[in-house]
Amino acid sequence: AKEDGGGTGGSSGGGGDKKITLGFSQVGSESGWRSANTDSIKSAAKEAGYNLKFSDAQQKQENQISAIRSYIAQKVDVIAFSPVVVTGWDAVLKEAKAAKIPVILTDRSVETKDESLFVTLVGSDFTDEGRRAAKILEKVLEKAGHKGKVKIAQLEGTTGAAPAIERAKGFKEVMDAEHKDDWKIVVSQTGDFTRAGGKQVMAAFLQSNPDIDVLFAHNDDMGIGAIQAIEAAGKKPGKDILIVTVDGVKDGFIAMSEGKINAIVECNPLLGPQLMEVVQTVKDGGTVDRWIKTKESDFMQDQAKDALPTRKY
Amino acid sequence: MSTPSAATTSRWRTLTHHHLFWPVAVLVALLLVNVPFTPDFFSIKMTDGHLYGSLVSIVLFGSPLILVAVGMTLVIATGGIDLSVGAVVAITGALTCSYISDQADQNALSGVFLAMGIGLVAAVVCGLWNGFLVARMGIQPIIATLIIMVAGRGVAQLITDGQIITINSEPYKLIGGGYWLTLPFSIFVVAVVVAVTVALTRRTALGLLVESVGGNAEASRLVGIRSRRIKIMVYVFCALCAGIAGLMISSNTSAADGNNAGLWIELDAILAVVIGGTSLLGGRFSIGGTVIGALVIQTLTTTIYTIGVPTQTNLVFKAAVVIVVCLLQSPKFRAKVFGAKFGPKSGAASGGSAATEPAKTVTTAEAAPKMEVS
Amino acid sequence: MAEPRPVLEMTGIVKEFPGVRALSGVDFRLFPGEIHALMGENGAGKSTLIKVLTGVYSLDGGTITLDGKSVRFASPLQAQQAGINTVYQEVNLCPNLSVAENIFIGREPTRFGRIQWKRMRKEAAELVDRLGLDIDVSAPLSAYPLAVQQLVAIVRSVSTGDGEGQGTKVLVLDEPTSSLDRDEVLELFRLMRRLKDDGVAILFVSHFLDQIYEICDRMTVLRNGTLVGEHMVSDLDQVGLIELMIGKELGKLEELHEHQLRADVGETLLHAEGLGRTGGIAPFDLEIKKGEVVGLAGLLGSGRTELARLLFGADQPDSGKVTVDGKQVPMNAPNDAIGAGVAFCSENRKAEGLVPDLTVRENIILALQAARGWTRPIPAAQRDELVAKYIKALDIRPANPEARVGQLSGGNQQKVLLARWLITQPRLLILDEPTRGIDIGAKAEIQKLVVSLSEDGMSVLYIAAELEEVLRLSHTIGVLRDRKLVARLTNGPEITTSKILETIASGEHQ
Amino acid sequence: MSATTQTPTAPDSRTTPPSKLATLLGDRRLPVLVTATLFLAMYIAGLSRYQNYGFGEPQVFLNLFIDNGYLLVAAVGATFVILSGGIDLSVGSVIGFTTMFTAWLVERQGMPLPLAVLLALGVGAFGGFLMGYVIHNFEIQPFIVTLAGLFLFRGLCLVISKESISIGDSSVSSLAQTRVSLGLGELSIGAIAALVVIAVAFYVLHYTRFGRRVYAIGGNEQSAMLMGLPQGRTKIAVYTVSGFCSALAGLLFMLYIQSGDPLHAVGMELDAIAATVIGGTLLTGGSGYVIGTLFGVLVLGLIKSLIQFEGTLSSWWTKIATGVLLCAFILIQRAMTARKKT
Ligand SMILES: Nc1ncnc2c1ncn2[C@@H]1O[C@H](COP(=O)(O)OP(=O)(O)OP(=O)(O)O)[C@@H](O)[C@H]1O
Ligand SMILES: Nc1ncnc2c1ncn2[C@@H]1O[C@H](COP(=O)(O)OP(=O)(O)OP(=O)(O)O)[C@@H](O)[C@H]1O
Ligand SMILES: [Mg+2]
Ligand SMILES: [Mg+2]
Repeated sequence: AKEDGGGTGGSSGGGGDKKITLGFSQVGSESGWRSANTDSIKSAAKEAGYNLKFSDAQQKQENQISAIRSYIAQKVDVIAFSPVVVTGWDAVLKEAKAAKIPVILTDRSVETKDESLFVTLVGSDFTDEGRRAAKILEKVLEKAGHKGKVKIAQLEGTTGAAPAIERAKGFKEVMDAEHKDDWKIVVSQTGDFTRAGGKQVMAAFLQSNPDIDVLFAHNDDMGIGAIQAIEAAGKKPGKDILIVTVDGVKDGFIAMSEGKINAIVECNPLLGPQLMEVVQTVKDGGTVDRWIKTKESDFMQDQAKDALPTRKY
Repeated sequence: MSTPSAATTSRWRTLTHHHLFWPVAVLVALLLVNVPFTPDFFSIKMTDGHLYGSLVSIVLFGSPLILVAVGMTLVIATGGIDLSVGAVVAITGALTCSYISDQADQNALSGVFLAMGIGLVAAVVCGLWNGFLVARMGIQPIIATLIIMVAGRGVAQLITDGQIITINSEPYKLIGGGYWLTLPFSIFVVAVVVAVTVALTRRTALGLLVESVGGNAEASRLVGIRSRRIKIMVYVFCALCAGIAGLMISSNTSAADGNNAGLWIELDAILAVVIGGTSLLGGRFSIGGTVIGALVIQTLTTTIYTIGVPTQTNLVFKAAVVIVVCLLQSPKFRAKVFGAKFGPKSGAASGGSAATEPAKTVTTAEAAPKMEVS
Repeated sequence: MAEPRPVLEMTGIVKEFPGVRALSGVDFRLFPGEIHALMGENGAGKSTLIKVLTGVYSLDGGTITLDGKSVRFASPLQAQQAGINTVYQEVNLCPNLSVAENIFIGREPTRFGRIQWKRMRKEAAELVDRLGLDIDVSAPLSAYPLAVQQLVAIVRSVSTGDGEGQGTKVLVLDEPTSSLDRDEVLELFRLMRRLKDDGVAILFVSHFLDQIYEICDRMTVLRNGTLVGEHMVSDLDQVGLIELMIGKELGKLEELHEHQLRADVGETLLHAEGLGRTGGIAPFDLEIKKGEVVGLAGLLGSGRTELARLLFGADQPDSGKVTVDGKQVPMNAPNDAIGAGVAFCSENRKAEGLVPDLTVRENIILALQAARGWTRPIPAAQRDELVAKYIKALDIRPANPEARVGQLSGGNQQKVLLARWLITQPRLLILDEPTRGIDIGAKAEIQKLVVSLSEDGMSVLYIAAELEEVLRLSHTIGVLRDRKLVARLTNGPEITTSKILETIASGEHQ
Repeated sequence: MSATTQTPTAPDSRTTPPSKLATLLGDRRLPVLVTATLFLAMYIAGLSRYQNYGFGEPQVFLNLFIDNGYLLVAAVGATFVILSGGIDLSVGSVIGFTTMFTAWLVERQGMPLPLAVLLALGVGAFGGFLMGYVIHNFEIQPFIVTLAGLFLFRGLCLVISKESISIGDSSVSSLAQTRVSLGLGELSIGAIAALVVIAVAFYVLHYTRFGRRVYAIGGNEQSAMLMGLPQGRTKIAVYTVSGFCSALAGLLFMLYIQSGDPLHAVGMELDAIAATVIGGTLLTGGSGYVIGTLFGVLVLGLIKSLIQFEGTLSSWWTKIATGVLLCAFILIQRAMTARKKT
């Protein structure tokens, strides 16, 4: 069989050589963040000299399941995937286990009673990101010298998507525990993780609630869209309305360095190298932690200028 | 029967039977719903040298949808459908923005125009392809346009490399996000496109030929209408409209998002066309109705944001409004619920002719089934 | 004498459409075992009365009594279940289903709920056979010409089948003979008589007065949606009937009979050489001169329509060529023929003619507009004038150019179709059964029109089910048989209908 | 060429005499044959290309059924609707809703599984019934009514819960993991159920009065009404069938992923419609076979599977490749059916 490497996977010759074959099923390519994540994994696999079988599920769980089935049929050495949703993986993971192929999760975990179905999770924790956002908001408010009640507008991600649910949950957790009386989410609506959505929703928010103090956006893109809406309404983002976002893509950092975003909670997509390390360890029969957290940090406005050059995506 | 009250009722009846009455009524109702939640909903003030207010943003954000829906109207009038508009929006935006972002001076007018030209040419190519598949190859429109719907988004992402391309071009920003003469510039674009479309269809014979092809394809062939050419034309036109909408959407946020730009806009556009009173079976169409329909949908979206509908019930709310709009537009429904007054047009006719005994006409509860030719 | 009780009685029937009062207070009764003609001009309300009866339209006023019980049907299904079987004016069958299914659908022979296809086909073949039709019942209906479809619709309505139907009490036939040939009509009449003897009441609509006098016992005449009278057929002669229908004295029919065809015709306009299509019609030669009326005669399915469609490029010929004025015309699509000045008025106005959602005006100017291209709309003033002229000339009713064509009566739709092509002033006008469903007055009008057009130098290819009609109008008569042009007769005193029939039978020129 | 006219069945074929061959092959049976042939050709092409990766194993072929069983059932529902001349856009949403609803009933309300299953099927069928009722009684276009259905059911998913609910019920997991051996490979319960549905649908469409009525109103609704067919009842029934099939597909889907998620099966209606049309059914109604739909689904599944075996495509190339394969398939299919016709 002929195989053209396509510049990503490197050439391979079927099952004959000793190269590790990694089957990776990506969620999709719904955002810049996700594309950066894909790139990171592809280039890391190439660097490590693995034979990468990549497939894109177009945000559909059934596609991921059938992709994993096809990896099992292709007898890859290790399977890794970023689950679209947390539930419903038992059956196919059992098949993988029966075929003795180790499974590594990236990006987020799955719900299962049988812990042996996967080896480890490489990735972050969306709920924690929500908590971190709330924490950093405290600092932002303090720095801005804001006193008294805080009216918060929230731009949620796609309704029903795990990051949206969990970031909102984490944020609310901290808010309810520590700022029950002074913080209040006055409006919350989905902006579908997109700039256009963020802009449109924020424009409507500003009409119905002109006195918003803080905007918490579930990702940078919605935040950037919202900034444009705030400016169109004649207000100053970052001053009249304080903005906290999650992700830390390059454009977010640019906006922050311009003073339009007050803080960003990083959610690092570049977990390719970490993943490849784990793959090697697993293949060599070593043991790994159940959860390998990605290296992430939170950024305030004053760190933006320094951090900007390090942003690759 | 020339008493003043009779005269007003008959005028009222003529009004309620105008084909745009119900769409407009729904639009007004939706706008009014906002008032309790946003008391100054209708107020428009000057901010930064341009008008600012809810109505302005409805038009601003609704512009791309209006454009796509206007193009879709013609396609639907020929009995087709175009599912690829969302992908065309994405491709156009991606091409234009990626070209602009490669420029040394992103503000140079020539570069921006060239970029827009490239984007629109790509849109036209998509339209030609759709038209070719439908008219030349005789493939069913839903499937023919599904191809670009699936592949087009991939192409857009290929162009942007899966990233969101951000640009910083003031002239480009004007189209979808800027203001001119204190109004959003996009209003002018929409006005021009709508005017051109109306002129093209009603000042020339294009409208008649399109309606004929959609109304009876075989008969049209036998009177010598070059229906292939017409079909290709409407698909190209539709793609061009989608292309302009793509420019607007990307210009509005100064960014091209291959995956999300115009996602599911085809469904909203089709919905707008139908709310505007054009039948999906082809034949008669109404551009004015489509514009109203698109505004209804945009107002609905804005309303959801402003009245604080919880996110998880957004769709239920939308479904409810769509159902109500459609029911109101159905003559049969009106007849069943409100009685003959708002019912099918036969009521109006009997009211107008003095000779009829009113008692007998009240029984026209049911609309006569729409007969084909017989 | 004590009349028997009518099986069906309709009193004070009122039906309104927007702007039109189609029926105002019509009374109608139908007795068991009679054949009752419903007469009236185009748009008089005949079809509407039938549709109100069978529940297609809701009733705006009046009562219907069936077998002494007051009824009001909400749908044709209910009417059918009550024993009223109907053939509507246009063929209303499903073209995608087989002939057998079209006959039996809704009451297919089943066994434990499973359709017995074999039995169904066999029974269908028998039924079709009884009407003298020789067709493959398992082929889709759309494979057959309109006339055959019309016969199938009749077969469906007269076969009660088993299952739900409780046996026909009333049979309604709305212009069933409009595209049938003499033989088929005779076959149909035989059938109707048999049913009549079984006590079925038959409501029959036709614009052929001869047929009415041949088969009917009694008639009800409508004019403009009102009842003019009910008469025994034997009490009223043709002239009297026509006067009742149109409401004034009559003279124009005689006029036509006396009309003399112009003897001389011009030089050759169109010449078809070896034009043919496998499976359609065998290669034929045909020459049409300027100002000549060429009539086509043949039996049902003999290929007249097929020939016309080939000449027009509606179907692609696979052999032969067509020259107009000595120049060869490509025959890829109707456009080419239209460009050469050929116009084709299809017999199937529903599927191939009108665009029902468009207005009368739009339908009339469609062909002219198509020829001019979309960039050159006809100026509004000119357009309105043209349309008004033809509405008047053909007496299209209602005379409202804004009316939707789908809402016109069948005959008026036919006139719209005719107007569409007349307006383009073609050099060769192909008329495929142009008088289908047109009332007697208008028919004479149209025939006069054809004569005068030919006098003005327009060539006409004329197809009609009635041989007399062809004979009366044509300079030359082409005779078809088994989808082959077998003879070409020059009209003259020695040519009679029997002579043509003879030619058809023998298949050669004598 | 007559290809541009919408219903090749109606006007132009009047001129083709019903020759023996034509009736035997039947213009309308041809697309199914072509689809099946092309499917085989595609499979063989895949075989030669990915043989070394295990494509040749029978299980890979059977996986097509396992991985697309739910789609097959949904597409059967869509076939009924399309044959009747309508369209149903609510399929994906009803599937998503069914997974969510059942999971919620079983997990959150503690309802016994069989009861929840019955309830879910009932709700799906009732949803379809309601849509059919509105379409028929108020004469609103099916596209719009079912689009509202799409919004409504998706919205209801989210109202039940924004988060996915996994189903821990042991009978579900044992059912999901049951495999029926066929000698060469094995099939899941879902796949078998889908095949049964196809068989039943075929019987209903061709051997019952209801089925023939579906074809009749698809051929010409007005005529069907005048012929005295209960066209309203049939139409409502067709949407009910589609709702039921969607709900059943939802249950199979739930079995497949053992969870309910509010975003499951987004856009699956398009897959179902595409499969139906690829299988040779005309969107204008009245012409097509449910067997064609089976091949349509298999073709879509095979395209997916080929791309997975290719394994080097980036995300966007996946989309492009899907589009290109679909396009190539449609064009070849079109060319083959058109040549046979003239
Ligand atoms: N659906 C409709 N909507 C509006 N007007 C209609 C409709 N159907 C019929 N009419 C009008 O009702 C009148 C009677 O029509 P009808 O079809 O009953 O005539 P008819 O006697 O059958 O004529 P023909 O001999 O031409 O068939 C006509 O003026 C026609 O325009
Ligand atoms: N037994 C039959 N009786 C009638 N028509 C048949 C029969 N068998 C086949 N046909 C069809 O008749 C077609 C020729 O019909 P065409 O419409 O040209 O005839 P026509 O003379 O115009 O008849 P009509 O009276 O229907 O207008 C052939 O293509 C063939 O399909
Ligand atoms: Mg009539
Ligand atoms: Mg004929």
